[in-house]
Amino acid sequence: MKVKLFSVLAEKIGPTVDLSLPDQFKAQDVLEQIKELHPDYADVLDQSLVAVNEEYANEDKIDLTSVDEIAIIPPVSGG
Amino acid sequence: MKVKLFSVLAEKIGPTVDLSLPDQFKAQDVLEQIKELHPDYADVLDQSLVAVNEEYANEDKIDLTSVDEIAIIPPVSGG
Amino acid sequence: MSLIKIVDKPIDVDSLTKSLIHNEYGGIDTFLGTVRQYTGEIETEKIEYSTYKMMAEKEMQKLADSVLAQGMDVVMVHRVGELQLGDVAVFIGVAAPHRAEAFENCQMLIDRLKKTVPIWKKEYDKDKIRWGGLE
Amino acid sequence: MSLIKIVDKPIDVDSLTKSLIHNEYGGIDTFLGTVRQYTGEIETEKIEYSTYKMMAEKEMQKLADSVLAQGMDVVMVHRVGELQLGDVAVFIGVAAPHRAEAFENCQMLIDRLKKTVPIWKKEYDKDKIRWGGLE
Repeated sequence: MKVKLFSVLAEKIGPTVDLSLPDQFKAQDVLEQIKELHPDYADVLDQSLVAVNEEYANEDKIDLTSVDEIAIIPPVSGG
Repeated sequence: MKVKLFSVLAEKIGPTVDLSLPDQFKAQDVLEQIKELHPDYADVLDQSLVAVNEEYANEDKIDLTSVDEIAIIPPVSGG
Repeated sequence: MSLIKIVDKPIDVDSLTKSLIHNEYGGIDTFLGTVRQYTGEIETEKIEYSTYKMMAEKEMQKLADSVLAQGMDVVMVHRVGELQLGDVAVFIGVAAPHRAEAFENCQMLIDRLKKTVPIWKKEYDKDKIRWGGLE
Repeated sequence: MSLIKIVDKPIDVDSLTKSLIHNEYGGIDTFLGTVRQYTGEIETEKIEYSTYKMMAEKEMQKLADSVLAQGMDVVMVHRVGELQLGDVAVFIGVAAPHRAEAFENCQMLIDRLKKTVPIWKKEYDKDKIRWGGLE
């Protein structure tokens, strides 16, 4: 599964990161996997949220079959 | 002393009303004099304020010699 | 640059807004008051605004000064004469380093303008003429 | 007419403001966020805004919907790409029958946009590059 990255993460790591996710997972698992691959950005990842299908994910379990798109949302700063 | 009128008072009575004011007077005296001359507009005058030299008058006595201009200010409704 | 004025021509909203853009300010709040067609059941056809111009500009300047003194920029322009539906009657703009101050002061300025500045409206409604502000 | 959009060209403040003038609304509040030169001691030279466009527009639409549902009109436009000092980064406008609602909702929309809409700034300051929002 290709996970989209933005902002400082996209600039440092690239526009996506490739993860293998189990059939069921939590948003936090996605962040943990990326942290393992890119420990230098643990600090930013700890401040980030996960979006599934263009909606902020909550604490619930997510079925991989329901997922079209996953993105990591670092702290936003528009305006 | 010509006292300036505005809004509904100007339209009904005219742009000014001529009063003879004593050497010292209060803002309320100005309104009372006009009410006597134009009792039909007592209602509007009761809702009006007095401006002396383009400033809202307070409760203090006013020296006629210090007065360049007097105006009656009906309830404002700009905006 | 601060502009405080009563005008009898259409208000140029665009140039007034642009005059509030400065490198040192990050937030600009503007308020436009326009001639509204319906107030509940009452249908308005046009509004005639009149003013005691010299005093009105003085009162507007006093209001603006309280905001300018805090380092913000302020524009306050009120139009008088005959206005049609949708016409802009008043423009208030505040530019500030931070947005909360811009919102707070812009709202304060329009609220006070409506209470203290000698401007009056004669509202031509479908059913009759109404003078604003009278009880 | 309600417009909710991320753009990569300059924001046309004038036409967006005019789009909020309707006969049924008497009060329009607009907020402009511009690129500010100084934030305390820090001097900014330019800002690059990036976004997760599809999601950002969805999130902006959700915010707008809560206001539209109350019978007001809403415009929310955010620009992305490279912006210079004084450039307008965001335009929020709310038209309402009465001004208090316009102010309240316009401020709510910009406050929430800054918290939930996936837009990011990379700030080129004289001393170094700063990524907005990071602790």
